[in-house]
Amino acid sequence: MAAYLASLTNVGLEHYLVVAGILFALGIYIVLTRRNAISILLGVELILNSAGLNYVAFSHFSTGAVDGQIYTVFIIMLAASEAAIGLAIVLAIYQLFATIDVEATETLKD
Amino acid sequence: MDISIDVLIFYLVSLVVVGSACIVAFSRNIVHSAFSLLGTFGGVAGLYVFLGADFVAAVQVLIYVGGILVLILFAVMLTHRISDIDITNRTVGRIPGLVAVAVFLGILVYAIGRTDWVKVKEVAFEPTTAAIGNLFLGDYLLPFQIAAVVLLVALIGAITLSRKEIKE
Amino acid sequence: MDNPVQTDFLRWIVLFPLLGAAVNGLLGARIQERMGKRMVAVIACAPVTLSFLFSLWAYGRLLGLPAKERFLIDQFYTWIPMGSFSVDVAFWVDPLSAIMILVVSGIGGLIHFYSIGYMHDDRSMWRYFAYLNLFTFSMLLLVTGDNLLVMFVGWEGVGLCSWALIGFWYGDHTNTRAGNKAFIVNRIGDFGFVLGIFLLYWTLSGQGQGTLAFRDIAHNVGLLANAEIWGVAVVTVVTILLFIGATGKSAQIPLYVWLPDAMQGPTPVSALIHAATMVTAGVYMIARLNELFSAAPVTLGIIAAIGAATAFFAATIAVTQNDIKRVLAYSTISQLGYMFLAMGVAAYAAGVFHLLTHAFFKACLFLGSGSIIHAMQGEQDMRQMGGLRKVMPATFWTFTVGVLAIAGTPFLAGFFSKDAILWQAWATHNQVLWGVAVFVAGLTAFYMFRQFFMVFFGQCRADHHVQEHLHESPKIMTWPLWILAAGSVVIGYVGLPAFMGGSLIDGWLDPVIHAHHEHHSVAEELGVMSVSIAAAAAGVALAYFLYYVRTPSRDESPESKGVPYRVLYNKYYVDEVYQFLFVGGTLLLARVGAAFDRYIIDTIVDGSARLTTIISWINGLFDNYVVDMLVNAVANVTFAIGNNFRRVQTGNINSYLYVVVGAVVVALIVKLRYWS
Amino acid sequence: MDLGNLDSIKLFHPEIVLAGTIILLTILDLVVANKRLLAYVGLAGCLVALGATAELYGTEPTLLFHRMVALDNFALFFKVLTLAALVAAIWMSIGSGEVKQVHLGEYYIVLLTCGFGMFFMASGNNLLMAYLGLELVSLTSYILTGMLPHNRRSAEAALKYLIYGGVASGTMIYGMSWVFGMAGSLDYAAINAAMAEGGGNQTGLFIAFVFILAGFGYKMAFAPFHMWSPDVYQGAPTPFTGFLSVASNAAGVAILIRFFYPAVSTLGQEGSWTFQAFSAVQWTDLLVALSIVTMTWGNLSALNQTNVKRLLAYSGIAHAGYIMMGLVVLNNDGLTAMLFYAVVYLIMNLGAFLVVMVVANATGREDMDAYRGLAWRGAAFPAVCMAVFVFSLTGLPPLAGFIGKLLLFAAIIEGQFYVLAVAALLNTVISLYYYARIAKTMFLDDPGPDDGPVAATASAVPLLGALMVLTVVLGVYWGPLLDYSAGSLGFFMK
Amino acid sequence: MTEHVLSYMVFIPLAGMLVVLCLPSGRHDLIRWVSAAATVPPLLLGIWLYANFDTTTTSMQFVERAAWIPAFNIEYYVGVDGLSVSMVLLTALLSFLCIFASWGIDKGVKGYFALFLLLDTGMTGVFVALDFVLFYVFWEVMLLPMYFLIGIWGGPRKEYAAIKFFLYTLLGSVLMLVAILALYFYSEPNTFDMTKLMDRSSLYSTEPLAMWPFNVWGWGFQHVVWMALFIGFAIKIPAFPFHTWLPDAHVEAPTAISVILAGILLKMGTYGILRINYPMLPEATADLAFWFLAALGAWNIVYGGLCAMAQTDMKKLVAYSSVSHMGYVMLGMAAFNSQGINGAVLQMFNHGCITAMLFLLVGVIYDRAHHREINGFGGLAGIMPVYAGFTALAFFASMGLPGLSGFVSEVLVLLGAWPKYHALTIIAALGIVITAGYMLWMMQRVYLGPPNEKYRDLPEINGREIFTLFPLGVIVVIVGVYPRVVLDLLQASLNNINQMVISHLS
Repeated sequence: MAAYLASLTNVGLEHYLVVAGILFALGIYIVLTRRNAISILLGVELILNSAGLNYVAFSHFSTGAVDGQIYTVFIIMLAASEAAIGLAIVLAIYQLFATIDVEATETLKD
Repeated sequence: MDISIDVLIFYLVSLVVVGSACIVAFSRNIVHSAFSLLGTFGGVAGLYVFLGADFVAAVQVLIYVGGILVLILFAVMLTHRISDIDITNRTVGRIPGLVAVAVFLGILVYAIGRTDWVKVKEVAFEPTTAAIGNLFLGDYLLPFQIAAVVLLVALIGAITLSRKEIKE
Repeated sequence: MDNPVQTDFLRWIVLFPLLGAAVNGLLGARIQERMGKRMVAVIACAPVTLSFLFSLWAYGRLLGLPAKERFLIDQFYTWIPMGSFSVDVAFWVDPLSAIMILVVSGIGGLIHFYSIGYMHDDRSMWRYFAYLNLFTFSMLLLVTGDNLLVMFVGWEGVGLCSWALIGFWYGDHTNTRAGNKAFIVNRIGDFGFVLGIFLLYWTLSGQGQGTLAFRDIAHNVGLLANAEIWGVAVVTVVTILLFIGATGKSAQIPLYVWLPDAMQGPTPVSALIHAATMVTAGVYMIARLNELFSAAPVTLGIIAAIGAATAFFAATIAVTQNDIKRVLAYSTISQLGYMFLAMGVAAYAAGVFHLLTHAFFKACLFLGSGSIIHAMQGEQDMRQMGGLRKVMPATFWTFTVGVLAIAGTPFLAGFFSKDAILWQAWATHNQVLWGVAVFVAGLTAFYMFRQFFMVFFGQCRADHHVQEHLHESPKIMTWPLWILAAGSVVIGYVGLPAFMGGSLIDGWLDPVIHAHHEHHSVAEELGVMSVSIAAAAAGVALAYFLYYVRTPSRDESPESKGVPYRVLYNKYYVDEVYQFLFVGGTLLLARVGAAFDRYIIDTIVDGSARLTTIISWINGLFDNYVVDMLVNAVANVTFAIGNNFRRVQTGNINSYLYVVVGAVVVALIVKLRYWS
Repeated sequence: MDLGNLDSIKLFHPEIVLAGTIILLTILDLVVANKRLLAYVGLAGCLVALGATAELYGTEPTLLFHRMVALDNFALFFKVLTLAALVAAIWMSIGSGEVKQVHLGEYYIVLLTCGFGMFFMASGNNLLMAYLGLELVSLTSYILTGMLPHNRRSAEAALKYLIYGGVASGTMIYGMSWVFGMAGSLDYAAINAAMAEGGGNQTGLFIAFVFILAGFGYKMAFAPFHMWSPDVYQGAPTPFTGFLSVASNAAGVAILIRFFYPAVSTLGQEGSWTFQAFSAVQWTDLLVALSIVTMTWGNLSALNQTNVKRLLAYSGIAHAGYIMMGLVVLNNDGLTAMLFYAVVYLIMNLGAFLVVMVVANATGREDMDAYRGLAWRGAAFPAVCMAVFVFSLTGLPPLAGFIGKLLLFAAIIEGQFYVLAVAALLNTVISLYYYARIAKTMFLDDPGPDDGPVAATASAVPLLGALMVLTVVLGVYWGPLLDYSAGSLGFFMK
Repeated sequence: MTEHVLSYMVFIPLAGMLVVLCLPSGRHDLIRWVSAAATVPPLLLGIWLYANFDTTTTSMQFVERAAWIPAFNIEYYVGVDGLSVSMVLLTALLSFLCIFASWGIDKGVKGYFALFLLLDTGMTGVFVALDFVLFYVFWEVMLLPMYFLIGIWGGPRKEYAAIKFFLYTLLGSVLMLVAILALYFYSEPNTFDMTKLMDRSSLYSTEPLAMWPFNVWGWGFQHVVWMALFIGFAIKIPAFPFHTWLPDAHVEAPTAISVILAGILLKMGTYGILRINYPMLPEATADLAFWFLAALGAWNIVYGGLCAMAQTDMKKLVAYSSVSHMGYVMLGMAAFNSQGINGAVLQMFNHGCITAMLFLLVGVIYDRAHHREINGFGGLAGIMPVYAGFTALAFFASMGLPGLSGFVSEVLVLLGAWPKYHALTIIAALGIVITAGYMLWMMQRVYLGPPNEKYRDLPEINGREIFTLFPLGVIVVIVGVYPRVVLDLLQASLNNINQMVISHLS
């Protein structure tokens, strides 16, 4: 018990990893359950965030170098561009289907 | 046992992160989800600060909060007439989703606990901006350039996709 | 047999008819329209005459040799050289086959000439003569072949020709059906025959003497002594298998059924093939392999029994038949039964003797009936005949001789030969068989005279316009009759019984067939002989009363008679039974086989197909699909599964992601659970 | 040896040429009115880049830009492949009716950028470069997929592709972060070293690798990460679909090989590899399972397809499964077979899509019925070519596809993966059914009443002929290509 | 010239195909004559081959070899021995005749003859190839032309028949491919060279594999490979229960293709077994072919015969008769003595000629009456006597009547089979009766009996048709009377192959 408490108190790498893991899981949950294209994109953003958090945590605890932070920067940058394209597509979809409910936009199927 | 202040703050921030993420995940109203994303991003930025990544934290705030989030809100507004009250944000198959994700998370945590991560002896805090800048123009020049290409093409693409077609 | 004389003219005995057949078969149609039927006839008859002359030459050569070494061989070429198994096309003439080639080419020649008249107004005469020549060729090959396989070639060849000639007028299906029946029944016999050959060959080659040549077989019979197969002596099995072949060819029980139907063919054919020559092939084969058969007493017993049974059986049927040729056909079967009886009691010489005489008088009778039918314009029902002796004397007299001969009238051919067989049966202590044979002798006399009276005596029962055209047959048809009649009188004297000076033919055949004579008292022989004479006389008397004194009416129907009469009239219904059992059975099997191909596999298929349709119905997608074979079943199952996969492709992005995450989770669980 | 930024420039010609072309196109797009010109410019650029690549052969392998990218035969091989695919795709686009509707400028720019990204997927020497290249390819692919204006299918496909790709790449980068945590670096050499001394732990590594596999697998489109491909193939403009089907697949193969072989395995005697990581995990079992599932899933789904593009998508999945077979045997023979197959697959699949395009141009349809009696509707040549391509895809001699399969089967049978071999063979038989269905529809069926004549697009014919001839020639005399593939296995890391 | 004779035989048709492709598709007669011309040289070369063939040696003759893919040491390696030379001759002859048999084709003439010539190349190639990859390539090369020839120029259910044929055969050939690769990797050093593989046959282990179910059956590597190859070949033969593609394919295929199919393609199954299974996997052959193959053969004979008897479509009947007759081949091979094995190959040759005649004859009547219902005719003998004459010859040859070729081979097979399998030989000998049954029955229904008024004025068989039938008829007679013209070719090689196996026979 005490050991457990101790492990709770002195915050270390694992704590951050767990937080990131929770974020990741929530992101997955979103993409699984949401029907709204934008919400799904939100989920993707969560996933990317969790990855970024991981990198920074590692760069802090593991390497002590800034490489990890640079990776995070790249992730953020890619997240931005992905979001831009994604939202553009969402708009195009909205123009064509008048909805962005991915269930309503299922013409491509067997 | 003593609980140092930073520990408390860590848990607080993590709580903010996770909590707002949960709202993002479970809220019925997409606007709420979108806004509560702010909490998550901000919280993560906070954690970055804790980890001594000041530059990254700044980038996070600038790009995510200032850029992506706004973009998303625009998209939400554009794709939903403000007039109608409940803005749709259906979720289906909660239960299987939850189960799957719970298992998933369980495995992740288990693995996180079990894995022996590389660790450095003492953890140092020093400003990173300069180092990052140097690396961007040194070792990481090529990725940096490629990132530029990515952004360029993303720009072009976004325009091409979203522009209204009036083709003759 | 060790050092046969090498010759190179025997082959021509066989090849001349083949040439004739080839010419007529390939060019006959043209020749007939260009140069007329006469030319065709010449092309057909010349080769047979030639081979008769060559046969005489061969006969002369034999006479020229010392009695013990009368063997001629003509090595033509090696046919199938296959390791230890090497078969030559070689021709072998010894006293036995000498008799046969003389009979075949001689009587065959006569019948060729007779046919010129008989077939005169048939539009495809060339085809007829081609077949006839081909038959002569095959028959000569059969009798001169020096090994079993070459003999088998002739064996099959005569079967083919008889098929072709029985169905000669193929416009009518009764004829073609009769032909097929003959061929297929013969094939059943051949089935046994080839198996016999195989077993014989392998058993001998097991002893290091793999051969099919008759003389070597005769030498090596001893090697078979203690060979066994399936717990039976090999020699017994071999001989039985060969005998099965003989029953097919020579119309013995149980394979005799084709012969009566074979009467559908032109009458000369019946005379040549189905009386004089082909049907005796079985007898010849056994005589040829007499050493082998003598080594298998069990088989001999069977042969004797079947011979006697056939003789009796066929004779009883003949009693009631009204078709002039059918009577003769059954009498042929019956006479063949005699010959096999002779073989069965190891009296090979007697059998061959009867073969010889029978060839003459039966050919004479058939040709006679042929000329009658010719005169009656195709009518064959004896109830329509009667009183013909006045209109066609030549036929009448020759026919009379034939009847007397076959009935066993003393001092005619049939008497001596039949008596020889009866005597041998008695002398070898087969009193039962002897009794049967004697009774059959009586029956023979009865039905032959029945026919005799019905045809030639009383009032003519034919309708007027037939009666007007009644006429004697042309010379070309009558003089062969005279020759044959003459033969039927004199040929018997080559085989006089011991007390009348002994049999020439026994001596002649001695190098091939070792006749064993234990001595019996003259009184005993005379007694036996008189019994048979008495039986014959009784038969004649009965016929006289039934068919001469009370002349038969033109429309007496078997229905009016008692049950036994009808049973006999319908040949014990054997045809019907065979039709039902064997023909029906085979066809049934065939249908079953085809059905298996289509339906049994299909039901499996349909089952799986139905299964798949259910799956696909659940999917609401799969349109059912013509199912034929297993392939389609597999295809369908695959399709159904394919649809299940397709169902996953709903176009719903969430479900796609479910798949991904699901897969990852499963992988992780598997890993944690099993791999660490 | 590894070079710094400036020295690297000298050995960076192909990329530079390509990038230059992209920029040139961006400018030209603004000035020139006749957009067709852009196509030819792009074509020229690709050819020049091809030349530059060829001229790089022979230079000793190096690491460029501070160990960011590797310059070795392996990279060069895939650069050549990518450029070839680009050339074909641009050529197709010139004749394509669909492409006429889009903004040609952006189209060609993005297309070239896509190829540009693939360069780094093939040559990236660390996970960051891999990730960047992959993302670049993905983003451009989303754009190109969604480019068709006023086209629901296109837009929807783009959306699905985006979401799917986003999740997959997100998962991948997350997994990479774990690798980073366990190896302390993303550099392949460093990872390899860390594995060598047993860094990390089995569970963590496994999770990380599975996540990474999700990213790679989605690029290469093998099950269960393939679900996007049918929709995307169907929605995207045909020339790009063709490009995607071959180039994206090839890039996936490249990144997969580069990560799983040089990075986490070591080369042993006569070209047999052993995994550093996963002493406890039957890694090959997982790959075998993936390969079998992929090919079976693809083939079974393809059976009932009525849309030919979709059918080809599933066949592509199946082929991804076949190619995976080369991965499981853990030796250079397998890898050679994979490279060989990538080339062959490029040729025959591009050809097939070219025919699809020709038919679509003439009839505006992509469903099977549009092919009824094609041979008897004035399009005998395309029909014959299509037959050659589909039978080559089936793997019948004497066509190139057979040799590809032969090498793969040879590899796995030598490795004694009999179960896999039998599964693959059964799949071949199944696949025959739908491939033959295409041939049947084209030749055996009679044209329907309303099926008009089909005139082959003029520009398509020479390319079609070239591809067909290649398919046949490589089927009969494949020695040189085999040597080339074998020679392209040089990895440089240290 | 002479040292490349086999290559010429293989590739001249291919060249002909290219020429045909270049001709204008309108010029039908030109195309026909060109393709005919392309099949003449192989025939002449075949005759030359026959004349110069050394019947005493067991080694390969007229060998050509050249490196093809050195990396896998795959070679272009062709040559013939007694076994293959007979088949090569048959192929050259039938291909030549079938060009004329397909003169009547008038839809897509160009495509037809081009594919036909390609098929010709493939078939000849299979029989001469001595390198496994080459063999497999040729083997599959036949597949596509066949598929299209049946599928495009076939009857009403052509597509079904074509795809069925295709799937069946491909299933077989992929199994074969695995087996080939397995053999390749187990040979030390790895080689695809068939002759080398024969010499190394002892290398392939027969130790029972651990894998289920082979451990139960006690099957070793050799047995598994043997079975894989065998299934591939059995589909071609076709052996029960893989025979069901045959009737469909035959019924739908155009006449000439039926001839090729029955005359040559079926032979490839048995050829493959003799060329590959026997010498390369002798122990497995000794274990598996013994009884199994013989029983299969006997069953094929009887079953095929019975099925034939029940058919009402002439072509189906003939097709099933092929199933029956190929049974003799299997039975003979399984006899493991010189009579059996030589008889088997002779039967392959004879059946090639006889069944070709039968299909051509059915084609003749089909061209005139446009149906093949056995019960729809009658009395044709009176209407078309010459035709009936040829038919009779073919039928009797097929019935195995002495003096015609069928007899010799069937007797040899049965004779050879007897010492090992009494019961099976007896069953098989029933075939004699069954064959006579259905052949005569068909003859009676179609050619004999009262002439059918509907066909009163069918034209007599014409010169071209006689030209296709006559050579076959002559061969049938010659081989029947003097079988050594073929047997002498075979004996040396076949006895050698036989020796390889029987040394392992328990």
